Amino acid sequence: MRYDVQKEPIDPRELEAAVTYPGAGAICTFSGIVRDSSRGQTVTHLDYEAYAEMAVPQMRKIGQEIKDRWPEARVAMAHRTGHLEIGEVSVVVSVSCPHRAEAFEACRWGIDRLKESVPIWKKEHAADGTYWIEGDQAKPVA
Amino acid sequence: MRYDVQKEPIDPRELEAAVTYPGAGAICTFSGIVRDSSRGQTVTHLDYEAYAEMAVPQMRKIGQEIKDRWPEARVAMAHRTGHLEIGEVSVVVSVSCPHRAEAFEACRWGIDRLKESVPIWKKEHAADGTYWIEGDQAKPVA
Amino acid sequence: MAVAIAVRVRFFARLRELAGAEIEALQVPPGSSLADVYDALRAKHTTLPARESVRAALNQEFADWNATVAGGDEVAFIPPVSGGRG
Amino acid sequence: MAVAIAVRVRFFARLRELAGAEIEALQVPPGSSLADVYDALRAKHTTLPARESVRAALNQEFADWNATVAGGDEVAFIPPVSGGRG
Repeated sequence: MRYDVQKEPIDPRELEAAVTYPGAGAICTFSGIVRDSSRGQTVTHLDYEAYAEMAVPQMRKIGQEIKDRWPEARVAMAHRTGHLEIGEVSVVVSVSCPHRAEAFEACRWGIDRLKESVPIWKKEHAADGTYWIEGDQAKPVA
Repeated sequence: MRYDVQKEPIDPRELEAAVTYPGAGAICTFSGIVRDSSRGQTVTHLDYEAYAEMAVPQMRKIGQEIKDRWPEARVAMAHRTGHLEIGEVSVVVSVSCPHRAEAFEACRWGIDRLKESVPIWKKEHAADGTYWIEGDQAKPVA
Repeated sequence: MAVAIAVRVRFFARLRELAGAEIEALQVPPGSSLADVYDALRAKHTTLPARESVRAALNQEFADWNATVAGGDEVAFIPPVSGGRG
Repeated sequence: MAVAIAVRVRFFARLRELAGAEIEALQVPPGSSLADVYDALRAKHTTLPARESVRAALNQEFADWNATVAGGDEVAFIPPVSGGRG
């Protein structure tokens, strides 16, 4: 298990190495990437801000929820903070399991929960201005 | 798009690099790993054998099927052949999409189709003997 | 009136910008709830949004608005996280 | 009898071991189907399994057993692929 909030680029291979064990037959790794567009607008770059002291424990809690549902799963998560360019990896969730069905389900569950409950925020710098992305809403920076 | 059948170790990062594009917000990467057990028996190692001239076109066909269903997806697949030790990566499917729901679905679909239609066979060397794995059946080597 | 208790308040993201502060020390009456703390702050930083669009955390865990704060607690007011389909 | 046509047969995995060959050149009558080719081979390599547990490929694509072969075709007989839940 490994949970990181970090300024440095994320290496998904390190997370996969952290979840590998001899009984693992399947690893599912999700990477979130900075897209070049949002809300129909060109995006130039992003800034991510985290409440790191809370974000890491929240990730740990999600890892525990996964273990409760898929006891053989091993989980690693990392989220980047700071300035990110198009194409950079913002978040990675990697889950290993004996078989692939559980690996896909547990990984999907992990990223969905991370996106709803880990206190990390995205500021989007786009052609039409700068916005805080709050759930489905984009709120212009005053 | 990238489709390989190879004797050399697979680097999942190369496949992810092959599917990245500026509109991709999500990459789902599945890795199949050699497990230390099967059918309740300890596994020592595997051998994979491919009909490579057919396997690569079959992978390409699956990539096209994915594009038909998820037009924004980009796909890469690789399968290893030869002798593999416990913990080694036997197969990787990586799919990028604008959003994560499609990336998970398309990747899952890709590995499921690969496992049923790409002519690559697994010979399992286990505590109780050596077996060809044919679908759900393990057939002892004569 | 009983002696006031001191809590440490943290703001993040859009709330940090609206409050114009990352961290704020605040004195509140004993028995104050997280809602009381937020209302006190909103009286001071009038641009802070209505409580409905905010979640509260107490000592780095999500908490109900009616949870009571104690001296030395870390309180955070959290806008919706980035979420979305990305 | 019309002149025979030559096909190239490839065996893989367990079938390769049972046939004792990876590649075999075979002469069959014109109009032969993939089933005919397999039956001819099975008469020779008696340990080959029944057709029901095998798939046929013609020129590197899965094909029906009743597909007709032509001179120079590559025919392959394919055991079930590894599949499974792994």
